[in-house]
Parts: sequence; structure tokens; C-alpha cells
Amino acid sequence: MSRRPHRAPAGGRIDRSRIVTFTLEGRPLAGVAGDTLASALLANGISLVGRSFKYHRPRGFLGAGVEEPNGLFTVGRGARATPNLPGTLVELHEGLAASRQNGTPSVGFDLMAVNDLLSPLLGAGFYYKTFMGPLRGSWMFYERFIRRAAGLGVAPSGPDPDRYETRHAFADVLVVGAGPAGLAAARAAGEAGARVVLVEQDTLAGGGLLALSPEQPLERWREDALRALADLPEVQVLTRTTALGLYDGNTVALLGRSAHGEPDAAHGEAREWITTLRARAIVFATGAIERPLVFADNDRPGVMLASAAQAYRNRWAVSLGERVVLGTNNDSGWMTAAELARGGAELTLIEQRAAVTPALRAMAEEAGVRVHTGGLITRAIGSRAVRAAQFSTGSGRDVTLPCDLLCMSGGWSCSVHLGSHTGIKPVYRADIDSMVPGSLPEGQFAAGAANGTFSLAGAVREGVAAGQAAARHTGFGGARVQADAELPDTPYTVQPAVLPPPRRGKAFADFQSDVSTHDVQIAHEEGFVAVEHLKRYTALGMATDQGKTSNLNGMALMAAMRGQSPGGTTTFRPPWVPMSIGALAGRSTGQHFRPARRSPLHDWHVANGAVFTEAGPWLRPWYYRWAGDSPESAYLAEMHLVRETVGISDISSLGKIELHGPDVGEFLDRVYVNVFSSLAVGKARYGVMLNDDATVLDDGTCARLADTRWFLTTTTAQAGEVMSHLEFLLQTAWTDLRVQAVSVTDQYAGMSVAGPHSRKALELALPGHDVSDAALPHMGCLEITHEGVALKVLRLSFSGELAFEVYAPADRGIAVWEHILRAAAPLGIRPYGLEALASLRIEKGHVAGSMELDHRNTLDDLGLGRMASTRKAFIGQELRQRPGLQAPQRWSLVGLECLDPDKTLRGGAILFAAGDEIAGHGRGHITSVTWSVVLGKTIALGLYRGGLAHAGEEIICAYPLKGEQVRARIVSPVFIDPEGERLHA
Amino acid sequence: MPEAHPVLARHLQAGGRDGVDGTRALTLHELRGWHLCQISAFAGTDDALRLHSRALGAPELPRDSRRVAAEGDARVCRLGAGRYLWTAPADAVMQRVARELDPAAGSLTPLSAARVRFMVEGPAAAQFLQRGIALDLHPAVFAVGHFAQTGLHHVPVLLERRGEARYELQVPTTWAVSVWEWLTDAALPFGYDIGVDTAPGL
Amino acid sequence: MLRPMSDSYSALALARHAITRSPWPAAWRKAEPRKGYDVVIVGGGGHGLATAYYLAANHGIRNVAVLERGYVGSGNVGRNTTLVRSNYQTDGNTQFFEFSLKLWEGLSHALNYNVMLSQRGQVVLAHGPGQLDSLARKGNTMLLNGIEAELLDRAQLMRLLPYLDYSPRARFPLYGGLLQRRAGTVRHDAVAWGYARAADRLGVDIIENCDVTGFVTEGGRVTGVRTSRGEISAGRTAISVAGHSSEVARLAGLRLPVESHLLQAFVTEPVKPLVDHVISFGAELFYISQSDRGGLVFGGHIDGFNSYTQRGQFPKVQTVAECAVALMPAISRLRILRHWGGIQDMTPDGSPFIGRTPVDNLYLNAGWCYQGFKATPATGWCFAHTLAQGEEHPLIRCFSLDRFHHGDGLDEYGLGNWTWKQ
Amino acid sequence: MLIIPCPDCGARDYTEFRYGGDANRSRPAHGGGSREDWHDHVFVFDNPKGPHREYWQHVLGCREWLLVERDTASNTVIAVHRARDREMAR
Repeated sequence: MSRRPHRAPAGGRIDRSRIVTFTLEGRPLAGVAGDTLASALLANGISLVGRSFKYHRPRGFLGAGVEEPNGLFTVGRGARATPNLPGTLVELHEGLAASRQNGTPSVGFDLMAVNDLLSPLLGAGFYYKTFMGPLRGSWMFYERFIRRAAGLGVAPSGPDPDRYETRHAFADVLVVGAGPAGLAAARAAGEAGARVVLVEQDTLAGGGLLALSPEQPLERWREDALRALADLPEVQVLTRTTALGLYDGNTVALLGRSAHGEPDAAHGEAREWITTLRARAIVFATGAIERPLVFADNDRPGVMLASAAQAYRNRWAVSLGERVVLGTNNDSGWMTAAELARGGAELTLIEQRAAVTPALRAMAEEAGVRVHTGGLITRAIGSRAVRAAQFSTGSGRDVTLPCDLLCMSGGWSCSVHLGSHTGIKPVYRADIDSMVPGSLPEGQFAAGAANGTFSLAGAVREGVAAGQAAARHTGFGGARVQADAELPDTPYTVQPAVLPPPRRGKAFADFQSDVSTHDVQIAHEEGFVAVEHLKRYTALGMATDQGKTSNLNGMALMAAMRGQSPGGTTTFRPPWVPMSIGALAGRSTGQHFRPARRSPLHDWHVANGAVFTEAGPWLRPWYYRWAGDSPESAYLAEMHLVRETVGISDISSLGKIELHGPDVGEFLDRVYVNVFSSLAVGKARYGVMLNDDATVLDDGTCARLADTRWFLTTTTAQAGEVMSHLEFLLQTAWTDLRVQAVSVTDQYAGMSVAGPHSRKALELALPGHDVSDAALPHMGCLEITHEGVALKVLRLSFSGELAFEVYAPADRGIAVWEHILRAAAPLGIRPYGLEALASLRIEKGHVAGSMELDHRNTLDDLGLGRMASTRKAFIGQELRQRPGLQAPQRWSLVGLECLDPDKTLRGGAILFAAGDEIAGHGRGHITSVTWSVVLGKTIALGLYRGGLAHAGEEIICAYPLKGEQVRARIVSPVFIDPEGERLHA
Repeated sequence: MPEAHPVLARHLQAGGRDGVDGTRALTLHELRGWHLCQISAFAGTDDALRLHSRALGAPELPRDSRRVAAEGDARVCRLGAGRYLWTAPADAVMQRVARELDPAAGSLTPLSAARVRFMVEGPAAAQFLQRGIALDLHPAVFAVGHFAQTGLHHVPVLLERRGEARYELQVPTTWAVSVWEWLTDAALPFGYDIGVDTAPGL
Repeated sequence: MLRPMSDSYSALALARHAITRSPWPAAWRKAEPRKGYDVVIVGGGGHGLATAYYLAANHGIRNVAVLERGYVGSGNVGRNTTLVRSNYQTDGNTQFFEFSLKLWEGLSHALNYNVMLSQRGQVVLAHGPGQLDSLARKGNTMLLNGIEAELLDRAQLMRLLPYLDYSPRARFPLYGGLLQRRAGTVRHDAVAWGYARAADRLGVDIIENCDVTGFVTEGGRVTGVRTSRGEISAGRTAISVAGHSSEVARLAGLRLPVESHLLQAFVTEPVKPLVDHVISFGAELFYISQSDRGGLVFGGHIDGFNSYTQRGQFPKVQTVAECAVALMPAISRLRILRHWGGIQDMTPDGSPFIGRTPVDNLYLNAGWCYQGFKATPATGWCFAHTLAQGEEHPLIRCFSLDRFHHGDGLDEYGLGNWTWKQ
Repeated sequence: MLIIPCPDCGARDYTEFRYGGDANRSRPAHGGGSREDWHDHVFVFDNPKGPHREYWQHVLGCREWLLVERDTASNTVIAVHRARDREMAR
């Protein structure tokens, strides 16, 4: 590792007065403000920055930006450690802790480098051909080693302490990329009056201009452009913001990052945020990425993209070589060579083309660049650092040139990814040897290098045109823009890179995936020649850099092997750069993962010893501590309470719908299996709704409060479904029915007062109101006002006891609840929770959501077939007649009594008839279980083939997960009070 | 008369927080003491409902679903076909309409307890709301007096722009605590004060 | 017809090639279509190739063509999350998927192609007692059908999967789970390539870039297909084009109980081993595993509306990320490298259709919903049997196309009769 | 992002809507239609790659059920109507 200081004493876009200290594997180092981790390491003379994925070859930085495949680091400590970050994109901050990856024990000395020697065995697809023996499961043995060897960095182990956010944004025109074309486009669109968002992944706007020395005259153009944008109130320039993906509806996902190394999460400062931006028009000014050349050992540290070397030199004042060899096939290589030579390097340019324009020659000569035309770099010499470059001259002679930096300029690949995410395939343009955007849909434009226009003047011209067109597309036309006369209009020509003849050593197309020409050769021989086959078989382009430098080279290699000219296309998938899962999740983590729905009585439950449980989105009291410290004991005490005296339970989560209108009766007749139109005012009825396919949609009650005003309840789980179902029918099928449905679930707190003393409880709570059996019989309802509060009182029972449902406006819920508790205190009234509620209904044989109502069962399966009216049509009527649904062997609802006193029935047990072999799918299963406080034994509801036709039979409940078989008897599911005496008491 | 218990009662005691820069750029208030109801027409009775409710003293029902119609203290939003949300500081007229409206023309459903109302105010209000609201809040698109029904963290809400930097959010009561917790968390970086507004006319 | 069995894959052969540097032969020939075949299979995905392989291997029917519109494996076989398992509770599904898992267990050897079956075990999570009861029903059914299953309580879960969120922060606390140890993952592309290579070696013609544009019928019987590469006659014709089943069946005048929906899949950057099982969240549909390369592979629910776009909606990306962090908070700082969409046949009951159609000589394999990949070997086996015998294999009788006429829907998950909710 | 222009509320993300499936199938008259008609209505789909008429309900907005015509190959929304208007026009 060279220790020579590399930082030039002056120049660059860095602030030498602000020293930033950081560590690499614990070793303290210093950089300056404005550095990336990459520039700081290089300035410290550290050029070995990683090991490759498969062969563990030593690697240095290939690039200076988003294209970097080699220099990946784990950055941060402990729960903040983030693996696989390209050092070229990590802004240096005080105290940053970085370590290199994929070296065992270290990147400097890596035992896994033995893989490089074994590489003839490890070519593309080798694992498909071996590791199969000796036994069938042998792969599981080998896999352990392969898994350990694979992977890059180590994932953190604790919860992420940082904060993330998601945001929404809108723009008339989104411009992606703040290089010359993007700046020009944003300005043109902004001056036309459009609302513009300009996003730039870098910390600074300028794009390619940032790789020029800030002393250059073009810097003034950049500054002017930024000043003009700042003066436009409807233009927003967002740096540190990466456009990740383009989605339908001109929606772009943006990733913003904090400028702070360790943002202040305690005060809500986010580390990263995802913005979903909906733009009416988009300009892709995403620039281009330089391609490496493919020659033997082109992956050695010190072999670098020419543009990267220039960026390090000019932006970060890091000069990486004194003796530089630069191989190229295009004009930009000459510009870079001249720029590096002007910076003081001794530069030799190897140009594959036999001839170039006199202008280029003159420029090179003026900068002192030595030039070999018609030459090809064939090999890099050196292992941990390049020592020399080998090239063949036009006349076929091999020459070795000592050097400390070997630059590659293989032409530029337009960054067409974003524009192709919605399926617009990029097309190959032979004259510039690159993909360019395909035919973009209306409202999308490309400009500058992204569009294959590499001259500065040309890019700006295109930017202006695209910006104006985008503005026009969104209704802002007509603004005049001043032409920038003095920008250079240099042409760009390129000749597709020629592959050097095969030599010793590996020539890489994909650096991180370790895909060499040899692997492409294997894929070719074995017939994996389609682009997608090549990628999948060799892993070309599948690494964390997503093939930014490798795709085109890999495809060109395959084309050459097939004797075809370069071309073809490939699919680019979002995201453009890897996106952290935390940013996508935003603040929807922990308790905010999903919102919780709380009863209006929630605060009372919290203050009075309720233990809560999730019921879908709802938080409901599971049991109360007055009754016990565990659900197993508490629910029994609560059941006793209801069976013997009186309890009160929160049923606010039930779906509640008011139906108004002259045709409600007719409407309900159609949606319920039973008749409602005949229901008298002041009465309620239990009803079941079916889906069109005759499975049960929901059950509930509906009360007729007035002639044209009805009050319907649904199960908690199906409330939303039922509301939408009713609206669907009214708005699509039966638009003539005069019915309006209004959800009042949030308007009312609901409470069930149940137990033999429940009427007494209400009499005490509602003095002056007649709740006698005559005034309020079973299935009756009343609307009353008590102490100024309007209440609905329905005499309905889920538990099988005498019971009343009381509905009060949500904000009066706690007052009414407490009032009842206070008034009925002499009766011993107490609250009971969901577990008791669900168990009481089992004793009564009521079906319940998700246990018995599971979208599979029909009315008949639930033993409710007799409810179906024959006097009128109802939804599901026709398909209910299908033979499979009427077959006697269908599973239908039964009650089960446990016959083994020392054992218990369990939900999920599989049922068998006595004498059956205990195997296969049995004759049904147990859906719900409880201890019956009335019968003093375990009882259950279940579904059993043939149902109650087998009443009285003794069966086996098999639960092999616990090695259990329990005997049970099939009985009526109505375990208590089959005559309904309690209800009618 | 039993006392009302606002679902946010416990949560409003927590107080505000300073933001990243030590300031409080937002106020989050709950609005209390108003009456809300929905009046609804049936298939083909929208015009009849307009006439009848007007005759009974209800405000004019708007035909447009984007702008709030204000009439004196009363405010009406057209929620959807034949459905209008009517907000007023007193409920005498609502009760009259409920009693006397021709049941063949329409109906009235009290909803005062069904929604919790928040007022979000401050220079950062729009920026803050865009953390969760997927609507373009640019003043040229969503001007003062505009309202929209939309989603906020999976919850259906009604958002109205009450001033340049002032927004009202109506949230279903049973979701209100969750939305409140979400809002105060979203407001952390801005800093916020919280409170209750009971003054009429807001 | 049969070419010599040279270049069989093995460690030894690999070494020989490494030393001699001699090239490997093509994995399969680039066959040109011939005039006619005993069986023509439309669709060169995993199912179509497996069907061709078993026709040749099990039934000696080698005069078979597989017609693929793009390249082999360009559809869902290369776009899924690679899970294989047999934890099913419905009579029919249980036996079928266990048969498939058994075939997976011998597949690398049968094909002489390492498909990398990794039986690392799958845990399906429950967030409450009710959910655990329904997992128990499934686990009991599995055991009663000779399939291993273990019910885990919270403490056992914490030991097995310590990196899940057991903290009070968790919105939906973890209550327990059901473990199938033999479940796991398979290298998906290898399945297509392995079947293609093995079928090719038995004489099957695999014809890529061959788009079927219509069916040739004679007196109501299908007698061949019209393709972009000419007309091909066929003794029997099979459709196996998941995602595009309705479009292809329409060419034969059939309307199906199938809708095409988009399912997204995700992979992160590679990291060192972190997740050693396949884990399925219980609060919402979300499943995750780690590939041998080190990438975490995960998926969620379909986007939720008919689509042939092969690209997903961004909100779904966010939903899936939310589930990932809810399940494993440490995953938050890892980064998604790629996400992509596959077009999936969805059916009203979540179960597929395999067998004869109302059109003579035309056979259909469609409607696989989320489970097409894990079904690949058993589908190939049973569909080949059906094509060879002209009558459905007993294991697929429950998957008949007319089951809704009779009310015999096969609803494994109880999600109701909506293709987009399955 | 699939964006659906709601006639009442304006353009909104599809996440504000509930999908209601194929709207091309004609629902048999209530109480009418053979079992075969109902079977086809409930279980059989055209499932075209191209323009598709489908239901969406704006559940987080005006709760209106909409008839949306959308190209399933591109997700381009071709037309949106209130379902009730379309029904009444029939």
C-alpha cells in the first residue's frame, strides 16, 4: 500500500480548512470537508479497497461515483453498521467508521483468494454441474460453505436506531440530473412558468462539470444557472436526491439523504426519505457512464475509468498517478488525457483507432500527451497495484509501459435506466456505441448525454428544448430563453472497443460479479446466448452496481462470439441504485406499522385493568384483571358473571350502518337470505348475507327504527366489506332503489349488558324508561333520550342470556358505560372481555367470524339453511343450488362434548368417526373451543361431514401435533337453553 | 347530563416538542363543540332534498365536491352523490330537519361523535401534511376553501384548507388516537405545540 | 433419436473440462420446428418443460415439441421467490404438493443438474391464538398425511428465529408458528434449464422464439397450432402459459375462470448468512428467505388488479418493506437491489386447473396463483400422465376446469371468491 | 403509480380505491338468470390483455363505485364513469 501523499496543495471542490477524521478498520485517518470516503482513502494512499465476490481478487476503485463496483464498505458501528456502501457515494463525516469487506481474515490478506487459483473449476454455472452427490441431500452439506463464502458485508443485528420518512410531492416538470442538460432544462421549464423539481443524486449540482477544475470558465456557467434557478420561486433544486425508479403515471420514487453523518433521530431528523413524486412531465438528464476496456487483469487496483481519475484530480485534488497510461477508443479519452497531462502527469495515450481528427492531435500535443494510435491495451501488470500496462501497437508489437495509473475510456453508456423502467426498451445507436432511450411516451423527454448528446453546447441546447417541451406539455408555453453562445461544441466519436486476443489472466466484463470473457465464452458454448440467459447464467449485471459499467461490454462480448455486430437490448429494473428498506418503510414501523382502531371506551378500559388483544385493526379488551391474571382463568370468571348475574361488554367494534329510504325493506330482502320487509317498526331481526357464490358473507342484526330508517350491525371483521357490498349493489345493480347507506360505526359506542339481571341493570340505569318484556321484548328495539343523551336500546343476545345492546354517541360512551356500572353496582355488574364474549357464544352455538364464517361455508354448512326464504329472491340463491354445495357429505356445523374428563378439546383438531383409520383429512375439524361453565366440561364447535345427522355419535378428535386423541360426542351446537327461555325471560 | 369524553383527552396532555432547530413551526389543535351531520338523498331525490332542506332552514347544498359551501356559521361539503356533510355551531336547525324532512326526499344522520377535528397550522403545515397526504397542496391546486376526502396512514380523512397555512383534518373517531400519534410523530422535526379550540366560528 | 450420453455433469467432468479446457456442449439444442409432433406443449416455462421431460422419461413419448415465445424460462419460473413446501390442508392439495416436494427431493439426480434444493425449513407465523389454531389444523392434517410439521410456541420461536421482533414495539406480537422442516428453496432458473437439458437429451424439441398465434381445428378437435414459425400439427396439444392462459385459451374459443395479476418480488444486496429459514409473516402476506448468493429474497401480495404489465406499483414496494421491518427490525439498513413483477394466473378459489378442456385434444394447465413454482415437478408428472393417457392423473382430479359448476371449489385459504384477494 | 381520475374528487392514487373486478360481465337480473348464467357471471372472465372494463370504489374518497376502462398491458386509464350513471344510461 503506497503511503505517498496524493492530495494536491491547491484546487478542487474541497475545504482544506475543515479536517475530518475517520477510521478504516479502526485505523485513524484524516480527510477534508467535501471528500467522499473514496477520495479521502485515495488521498491517504489507500488503493486496495475490497475483494471481489467470487475469486476474492484485490480491487481498487474503478469509478468515482454511482457506477462503482469494487470499493464497497461497511460504514457505521453497531446497530448503525451499514454494509455494501460504495465508498464513492459515502460523504465523509467526522467520526465515520468504515471497513472493507469480503476478506478473510482481512482484505489485505485474504485466504479465500485461493478461489482465484481454482477459477478454471469455478466458471459460469459450475454449481449446476456438481455438488449433487454422493447422496440426494448432499447439496445441503455443500451449501453451508457456499453460503458462508458468498454475501458481501454483514447485516447489523439490532433494530435500526435511525429515523426514515416517506413523503408525497407533485410537480409540473421533474428534471432528473443537474448536469448541463438538466440545469438548462429546469431553467427553461421554470422560466416558462412551470413548477419544476430538479433532482441530483450528487451533493452538488453540475454533473460532468464538477469533474472540471473550478477555475475553468465553465464554472461561471454552472453558477449562473444555479443562481437563475434560485431566483425562480416555483423551481426546487434537490441535491442528495436520487431518482430510484419510474412507475406508472409519471410517478418517480426519489431517495433523499441527510447531509449529516449521524442525523438526530430523537428530534425527528431522518437519515433518508422516500418521496413519491407525481410529475406531469419528466426530463431525463441522467448523463452517461464511462465504460471500462476489457483486457487481461483489467481489475487490478490502479486500473480506473479515465473519467474517474479526472474527477479525483479536479474535484477532490487527488492525483492518482504520475505515470499514466490511458487506453481509449473515443474522443473523450483524449480530452481526459489532456486534462490529466495538464495536471502534471506524464501521460501516454493508447488509441485503438488508427486515425483521429487533427484537432484532437493538436490538443494532445499541446498538453504534452504521448500518443500511440492503432494500439490496444492487452494487459495490466501488477497484483495489488498496477505497475505497468502492456499494449500491442498497430503493427502487432507488444510493448510494456511502466505506469502507476492505468486509465480506461471505452466510450460512454447513456444512463437510460430510468426511462426504461416502465417497459420502454432502450435502443442501440451504433454511431455512439451506446443504448439511447427508446421512443418515450408523451410527457417524457431525454436530453444531453443521457440522450447520446455529448457535446456541452449540444447538451444544453437539448436541455433547453426538453425543458420547454416539458413545460408546454403541462400548459406553459412561449418563454424565450437566451442562447449560451460561448459553450464548447466538441464532437464525440467512438469506435466500438476491440477485444484483445485472449491472453493469460482474466479479462473482466463485470467486476463485482467476477464475470470474465471466459464466463461469457462458457455461456456462449452452452447456448445461454439470449441477453437474459447470459445475465442469469453468468450473473453479469446482477451485482450491487446493477451492471452500470458491465452490461454493454458483456453483451458486446457475446455478440462478438456469435459473430454479430453489437446491439440488442436488455431490461433495466428499478431501482437505479440500491434503496434501503428502512427508507421505503418510512415511519410505518413499530406501533406505526399499521394504525390501530380503538373503541370510544378505550380510555376506560385502560384505566380499569383491561388486557388488550388485536382483533384485525382493533384493540379490544381481551379480559379484565378483576377476573384473573391470565386469560385462561379470567374468562371463566367473566363467563360465570354473565351466566349468573350481569356483565357489560364493549361491542363498539361491530360495523354499524344506518339505512334510510322508502325501499330499504325491499333492499334488505334482496341482500339477506331471510325476509326483512315485513319487520315492524321497533323490532330487529337476525340476518345472514351471502356472496353471489353462496358462501356466507356476514351475519348480523337489523332493526327498524322508523318506517324508513333502519339500523344494521355487521361483524367486526366484515364491516368494511359489507358497507362496500351494499354500496356496490345500490350503485351498480339496483340503481332504482331509494336507499342511502351511512356508516355510523364511529358515531356510536356499543355495549352489551348481558345476564339474568340485565333487565334489572337497565331499569336501575334508565329509570323512567320502560324496558319490561312487554315494552321491549326479545328482538325489540327502543330509541330513548336519557339525561339528554340519545340512546338506542336493542334486546339482542349473542351469549344466550337475557341481554341488551345499548348504543350511545361515541363521546358519551364512557359516561353511559360508567353510569350503567354505577347504577347496577348493587347487582354486581362487571365488565367482561372478548375471550368471555367469544366463549359464551360457543355455549349458545352462535357462529363467529374467522372461525366458522371463513368464506368457505354456506348457509347450510352453518345449519342455517332453514333461514333461507322461499318467498323472495336473495343474493346467492341460484348458485346455492349447485350439487357440491347441497351434498350430504359436506362438512356442517356440529357441537362437540369432550368425553375424556382428563383431556381437553383443541381448536384445529381433525375429526374422525370411531373406527376410522386416523389418517388423511378426516371428517372435519374443530373451529372453536371453550370450557363450558354451564356444563362443566370442554365443549367445541366444529365442522363434520354429514353434520348433525351424526348427532349422538362418539368420534375421535386427533391432534397429532401434540400426540393426542380425544373422544368427543357430536351434539347440537346449542349447548345451553335450546328453547330460548333465558332469552325470553 | 353525562359528560362528554373526547377520545384524545389523554393524548392532549402530553404537551408539544421542539423541533430539530429548537423551534416549534406547527400547532396541532383539536376543535371541539361543533355539530356534524350528514344529509342524504336517495336515487332521484337530490333536487327534492335541496328544496325541502332549504325550506326547513338548512344551508344551500353545494353541487361541487371540491369546495366547502359556507353560509353564516354553517359549512357544507358535498361528500359524494346525494351525500352532504353539514357542520354548524348549533344543532337546532339540524334537529328540525331531522324531524320534519320528507322521508321520501332524504334523511339526516347525526355524526357529531363520528369525527374528530384537528387544526394544523403554521408555516410548515403543508410540508408537514405531505408526509402523509398524497394530494397536491400547492395553492394553485388546493386553494383556501377547498376540501378533499383522502387517506392518511390508511385512514379515511377529510382535509380542508382553512387558510394559507391552516388546514382542518377530520378523522373517524375510532382511528383518531392512532392518527394523532402518527401526526405528532410526523411533526417531530418541525416542532409543535398542541391544544384544544372550543371557540365557535373556527 | 437419442444422442450419446456424453458430458454428463459431475465434479469429475468439471475437473476434466477445467484441465483440458474443452468446451461444454450446449445445454439444449436450438431445435427447429418440424411438421408435426405427438404432443405439442405451448409454453417453455418450468411447467411446460417438466411436462415434456416426464412425457419422454415416464411415458416414452419423445416426439414432443415445447414452443416458447421468448427464451426458455422467461416467464414465472425465473421470477418467483423460489419457495417449495407442502404445508397444505385441503384434501387434494395436501397430497399433490407433498408429491411435488418428494419429486423436488430427487430432482437434481433425476435431471443430472443441480437445482440446489435447500431444505432449510419454513416457519409460518401466528399473531394470536385463533391464527395458531388454524395453523394447528394445517399441521395436524400434514402429520395425518405423513408430512412432518411442528407447532411452535413463542418461546420456541424465539430460540429458532431470534432476530424477529419480539419487543413491545411490535404492532402484531408474535404468538407462535408452524414449522415444516422439509420446505425450503430451489434455484429457480436451474429448474427451467435442468428440465430443458434433460428433455432435450431424451429427444424433445425445445423451440424458442416461437409464438403461437392460433390453433388448427378439425371437426371441433385441435389438430395443431399456428405459430410465428409455421403451422405444426399435434396429436395432443397442451397449454401451459401461466400469466397468459386466458389469451392463449381464447385462441381456442375458451373463456377461463382465470385473471392475470401482477406479483412483485424483491432481492437485496448480498450479505453474509442472516436468515436460515423461509419465514412467512402472519399479519399480512409477506415471506422472506436468503439466497445462496446472500441476497434476501422476499415478496408480498399481488398488486391487486388485472395486469399484464410485468412491472409493479410503487406503494406495494413500500408495503412489503414495511412488513420486512415489522418482522425483522435489523433489516432496515439493508438495501433492495432489484424488484420485478411476474404475471400470475389468479383463480376464484386460489387453486389451479389441470386436465382436459371442453375442446377435444386440447389440454390445459393454468391458474396456479402463488404456487406455480413449488408445483413444477408434480404438475409436469401429472400433466404428462394426462396427456399420455387422455385421462387425468388421480392427483389432479380435484383441479378440474368445471369444478365451479358443481360447487366443488378448492379453497385452501378461505379468502373468498375474488381472484384479486387470493 | 396507477392514477385514477375520480369524476368527483379528481386524480387520485389507486391506493385510495378498492378494486371490484371485471365490469364487463352482465349481472343476471335479481331472482332471474339460470345457474349457468350466474356461474359465468361469477366465475368466468375475459381477462383481456388490452382495454378492460372494471369496477373501482373510491373508498377513501367519495365512496362512489366507478367504471374504469383501463389498458391492462400499459395501465393507461382510457375512461372513467360513475357506475350509477352508466347503469342508468343502459
